[in-house]
Amino acid sequence: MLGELILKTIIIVVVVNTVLAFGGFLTWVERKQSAVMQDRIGANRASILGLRLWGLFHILSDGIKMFAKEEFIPRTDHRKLFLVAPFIAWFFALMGFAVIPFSNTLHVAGYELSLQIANPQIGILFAFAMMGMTIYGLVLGGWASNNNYALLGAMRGAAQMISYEIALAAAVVGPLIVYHTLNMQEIVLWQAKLWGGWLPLWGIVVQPLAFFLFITAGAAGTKRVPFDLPEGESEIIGFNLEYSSMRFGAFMFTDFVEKILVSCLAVTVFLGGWQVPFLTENGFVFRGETLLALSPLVIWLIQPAAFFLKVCVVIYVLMLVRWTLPRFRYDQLMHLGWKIMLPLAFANIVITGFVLLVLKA
Amino acid sequence: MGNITVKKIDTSRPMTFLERIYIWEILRGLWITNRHFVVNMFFHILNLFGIKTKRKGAVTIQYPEEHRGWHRRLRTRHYLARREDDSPRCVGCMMCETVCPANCIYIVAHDHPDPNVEKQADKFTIDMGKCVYCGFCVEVCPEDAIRMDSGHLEICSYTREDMIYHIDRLLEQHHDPSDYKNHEEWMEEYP
Amino acid sequence: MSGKEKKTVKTVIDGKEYAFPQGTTILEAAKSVGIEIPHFCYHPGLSIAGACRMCLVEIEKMPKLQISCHMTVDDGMVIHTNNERVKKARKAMLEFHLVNHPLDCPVCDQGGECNLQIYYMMHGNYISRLRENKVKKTKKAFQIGPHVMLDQERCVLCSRCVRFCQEISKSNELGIFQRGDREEIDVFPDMQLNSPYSANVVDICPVGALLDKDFRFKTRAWYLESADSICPRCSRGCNIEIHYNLNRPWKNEGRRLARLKPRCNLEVNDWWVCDEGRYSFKFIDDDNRIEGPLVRTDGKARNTGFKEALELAAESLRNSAASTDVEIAVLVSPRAANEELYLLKHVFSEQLPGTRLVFSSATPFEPTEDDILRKKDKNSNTRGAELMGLTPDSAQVWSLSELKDAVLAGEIGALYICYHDITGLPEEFSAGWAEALERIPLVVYQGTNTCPTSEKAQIIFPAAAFAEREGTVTNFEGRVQIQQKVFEPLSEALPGWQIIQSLGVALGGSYEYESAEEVFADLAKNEPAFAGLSYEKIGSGGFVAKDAKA
Amino acid sequence: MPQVKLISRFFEIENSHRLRVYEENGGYSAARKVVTENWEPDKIINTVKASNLRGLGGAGFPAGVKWGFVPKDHEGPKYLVVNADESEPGTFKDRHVMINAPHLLLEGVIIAALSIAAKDVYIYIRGEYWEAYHVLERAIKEAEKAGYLGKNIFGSGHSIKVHIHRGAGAYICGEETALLSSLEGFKGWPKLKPPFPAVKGLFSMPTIINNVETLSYVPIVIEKGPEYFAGLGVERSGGARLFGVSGHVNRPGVYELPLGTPMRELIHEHAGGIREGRSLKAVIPGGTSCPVLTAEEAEKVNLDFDSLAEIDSMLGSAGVIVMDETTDMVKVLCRICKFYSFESCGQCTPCREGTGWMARIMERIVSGNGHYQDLDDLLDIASMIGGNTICPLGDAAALPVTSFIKKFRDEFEAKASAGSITAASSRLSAEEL
Repeated sequence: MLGELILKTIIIVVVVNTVLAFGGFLTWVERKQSAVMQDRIGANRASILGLRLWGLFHILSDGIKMFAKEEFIPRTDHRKLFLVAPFIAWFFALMGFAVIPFSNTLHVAGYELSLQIANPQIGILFAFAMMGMTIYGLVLGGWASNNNYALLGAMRGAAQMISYEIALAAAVVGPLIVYHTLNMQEIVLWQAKLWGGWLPLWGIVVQPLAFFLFITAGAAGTKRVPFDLPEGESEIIGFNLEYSSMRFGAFMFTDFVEKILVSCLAVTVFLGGWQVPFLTENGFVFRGETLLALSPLVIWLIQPAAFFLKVCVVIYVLMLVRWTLPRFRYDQLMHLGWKIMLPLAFANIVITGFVLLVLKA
Repeated sequence: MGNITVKKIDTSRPMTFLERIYIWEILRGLWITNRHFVVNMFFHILNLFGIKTKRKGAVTIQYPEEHRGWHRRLRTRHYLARREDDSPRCVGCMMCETVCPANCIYIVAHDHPDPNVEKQADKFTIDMGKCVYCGFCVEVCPEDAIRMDSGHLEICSYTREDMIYHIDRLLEQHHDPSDYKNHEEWMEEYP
Repeated sequence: MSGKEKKTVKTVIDGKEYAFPQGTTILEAAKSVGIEIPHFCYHPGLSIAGACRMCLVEIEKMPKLQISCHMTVDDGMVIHTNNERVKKARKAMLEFHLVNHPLDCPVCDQGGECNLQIYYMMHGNYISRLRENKVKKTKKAFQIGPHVMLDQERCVLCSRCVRFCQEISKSNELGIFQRGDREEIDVFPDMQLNSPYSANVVDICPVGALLDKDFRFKTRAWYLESADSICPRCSRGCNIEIHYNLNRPWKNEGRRLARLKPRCNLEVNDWWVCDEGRYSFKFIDDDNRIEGPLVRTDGKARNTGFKEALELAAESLRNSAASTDVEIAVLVSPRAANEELYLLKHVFSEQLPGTRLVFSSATPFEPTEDDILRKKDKNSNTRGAELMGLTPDSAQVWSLSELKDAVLAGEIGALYICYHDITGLPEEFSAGWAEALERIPLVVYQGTNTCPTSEKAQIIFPAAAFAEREGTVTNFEGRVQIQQKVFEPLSEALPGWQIIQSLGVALGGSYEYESAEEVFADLAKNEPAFAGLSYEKIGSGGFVAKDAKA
Repeated sequence: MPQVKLISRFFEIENSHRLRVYEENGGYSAARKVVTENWEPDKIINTVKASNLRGLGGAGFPAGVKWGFVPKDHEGPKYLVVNADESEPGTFKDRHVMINAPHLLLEGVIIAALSIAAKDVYIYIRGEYWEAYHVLERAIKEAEKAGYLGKNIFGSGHSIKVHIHRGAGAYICGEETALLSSLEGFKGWPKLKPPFPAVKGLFSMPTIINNVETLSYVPIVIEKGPEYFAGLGVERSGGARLFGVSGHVNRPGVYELPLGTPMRELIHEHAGGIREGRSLKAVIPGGTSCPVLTAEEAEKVNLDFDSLAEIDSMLGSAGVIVMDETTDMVKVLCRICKFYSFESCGQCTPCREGTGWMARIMERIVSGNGHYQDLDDLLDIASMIGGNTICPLGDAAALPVTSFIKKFRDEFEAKASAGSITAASSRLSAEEL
């Protein structure tokens, strides 16, 4: 029991720190990727002892800057809410990672060793629930700012996130019908199947429309361009208007954490999670022939790496979208959410159910 | 007024089906940005290893270390020109002060000691913190006294008072052609 | 213009028929119907020279173009002021005017209000085809009198200034020398343009040849704004324009008022103003202006704010009034506006009955007089005071010497001085006053600038200068004219009528005038001499008070 | 037509300037006739009108008509002014009259003064005419002594006082109103007309101003009768006048000819033909302010007011300047322009600035730096001056420029094109902008 507690604690610490580090890293990635896309160089000036490392120290300098800046707190009746709001968002975004399976389960010395903090049967619902809770941080922040523009931004944000949360959930229903489970680990395991002996039956293969809807709604849920109406920092301004210093940083960081969470969910549900095609517990196997035999420990290490790689690809795509498309107008946003995505998601559910019924018959 | 030609875009054309479903256009856009990323990244990496350094991965110029050079038409910080006999050209006519849209020029004129020259600027002050670099003052100057080809563009200071240039400062810094390029050179270097 | 009825003639100008009195010049006739004919040498106040040839017009049935400043309208005349032939001639004349003009508009103070510039923009606008050297005159700009600078090269030889000196000031300092394009305006040898009206040549000079030394290089004409006013320097009450600049405080050494220009009023000053009046505005932006209400205790003056100073003054005055041994005296100034005089008269007689009014029209200025404009009485409003019965002719009002006797006899407990600098007056008036003032327990001074008299006062109220307040003044012939408020009073200063009203309120009265105009309305109601007058009726030309002739 | 000897007969009589000699030759008979017969002013005026005697100073206004303008009922003095300020270049006839026949002039003065009831007569004589001045002065003294001038002339009760005023050398003072200004003691500036001097002239009084030659013909008209005089010339241009021929002729001098004499006759017969047998190039018919005539025109034209007006020239002061083929017309015009620029009074703008401008352009052309464009500019400037000035000096300066350039354009272009054209071409491009 104690061993399990220690183990879980270690896993929690590892996961949380990895996510946070990766989130910090993404701030640099975002700048660099956009720069390269736009024929620029991007942040590269921060240096330690003349060492620049392509601007990697900007993560550090940004952090220091965030902490060092003067914190401005508006005159408000909800000072406590104001202070705590960014961390509510942050906290719930991090909570979502609890159910993400980063690797397969390894049975060692009677322990089930898995890079997954918890594996409840309703894992995916937990993740969605946590994602949905981040809205509170946003709304509370906007409300407590005692600023009309912040409040309006928060209202826009809440409306937008609720709209897309539904599409997001509805999009996942299709795959869940196929997988027949809500357990995250089982979802991943289901995707180990090969269709025709060579095509991995990942969620993206069986549910391409759902994947597309999920990515779109996910981008909207993380308030990224082209769905950044809650913030709209350049002109319409948003819920974080009155925030400065590290509290602003927390809001900004929540964005990145959410982005990782959405990517993780997308990878888990649609891209086979930690699965590597043709990698079985004995090594790489293709049509019954063992191509490369590997020890279980190596396999167990390859799988999180694969997961990480897939997450990186999804994040790359999300960032690509963010630096390519201009922002929606609010009515277009609502039109897309309610009149296109949601019907499409429902249609997907119906068709999936119908197809499954036909296949069973 | 020169002629301003406005390019008209024909919006009466009905959008094609692919354009209307939007997805295809989005993908096309993503493809373009993605291509830029990949190509640029490729050259960045090559440059990192010292290969193909002529083709840069980015058009960025690393400004303080690397100067782009200025087109001869660029308006840089003002200076007051002198005549051949080293006297200031400015006659204190206040045309620039009048035309200035930012109201950043302050002139006080007085009699010139030489009776054959009538007027002279006693105080000539430009508040660079207010200046919008429109160049009207240069355009309007009947004596070609105020010019904006000093070649100084890095005007920064820690106080507002430092941004206020008085006549002595405006007179002492002259045209510095080192960073200027004429049009042909410019076009060659930055096509 | 004799009063004899003139025959009217019907004349067609630019296709429309008008009726004009016979003898009207075409230029004046056209002007009266809104057609501006360009001209340099013509000035309504001077004789006709016909030299500039700018005002050429075409008259049908006359082979040559005629100068409209000299030609008079006649029955059946058909005049074209703007057809191609006239335009071409105008352009040609402008080209000639500019052949030897130095074109140094940027440094020329006339720039912006120069007829040559204006006409070039309106009628010329050609590209110069002059490839010859311009004729240089011997000297560039030089001073020809105490107020006037001459630049011969800019001169278009319209001879207005020469005619002014011959016909108006009759001082004949200026002449035209040489001939042909070497011709130049200059003062006659060993002479200076120093007549008392010399600076008028600056106003009438259509170009920048004659310039005001005082105004030179201080600012540019287009920065100035203009407001109508009345010259405060003598009892003529010349109509003036005040040119001021508030937006560019670094100009004109920080002074707001840049210059005074005469304003045409044929009933008062024609087109002219004397140099004394023209340069009388310096005190307005002087360093010695009183900027706030001061109370002097133990020889030290401190700014207490109006409330405290007024209360102190009221209390002290009441104390004096309560004493049976001494009297309160008010030294009324004929330089104050009608409104101030009226309020002084009423406030003191109502709140402190028995107050002794004292009147003196003495000024520190030299009593110059001539038959052109200047009057011996250097106060702007002596006649107004007379019409209100404030002069020593009436038994209740003392003269300055009577006051001095009373002071020396110790009968005066408090003296309220308006604007007068008693100690600065000529010897015959000021003698003994420096000591006499010391003997008065309370001296209250209301004025614009610090002066020896104000130094002796215990309470000092800062009054607005004539350009800083609205008010009316009455000139020597009883013409009531308005001095507009041009800009805000300097720092804490208040218009004189407001100070007196506030003092009246502090003394326990209720005076609720909102503006000088309201005071004047009351004045017109209560003073028979001003009956029926109002600001509207006075207008820009002034109005002669009803009883003034009596 | 042969010469007539009306005035010019005195040129040949020795000591004709003396009263005795003059009287021996029939002098003062006309004046005496007018005075003793007690002619009404109207009769004198009508006689002169009938003689078709025109003002011979240059403008050619009928003298009798002018005299008739003087208001009859005017109270106060009236003046007769004799314009002896003969300063038009090429004109020298008045000097001959004054030196050789001063009494003829004085006789004319007496008759004219009587016709307008003037008691004071001013002779405004050109300052440089030193000899003429002294001759006139002596003649006046003689006449006064004889009782022809001064108080109670010819015992008739009329009195006429003649004053001589010497000019200070300004060309403009030959213009009648400028002459009056000068006489009044002011700068010699022309005055605006109207009012005309006949109504408001010297010292604001009615004044008649006549040329020396005009007045000198008056006694002749009175004596020989207006019909005789009018019949001398051709129709509409009656009478005779003195032609002063100068320039490249063999016998320059003053010739008295009836109007209408062909110019060819004047040059080739009376003046002895062109110097050294060269051919004629141009003729200025009446002082430099008249438009020039080419040789062909000069050969054809008759010397009377109308014939010259037909070819857009004037008889002017009848100072005929003859130029032969060697003459450089550009230099001639440059000289003329410089003269007018120097003599412009400077009162009104077009003349003041325009003459100087033209002179400077001409100097540049002569110096070899001209351009074709300059010629057009000159024509334009001249047209801008002409007709827009107070007095005729502007026209006088403009007319020669116009006529010289129009009639001898080849010569001007040859000279002008030799110069640099850079300045001109740069200006042209500016115009195109």
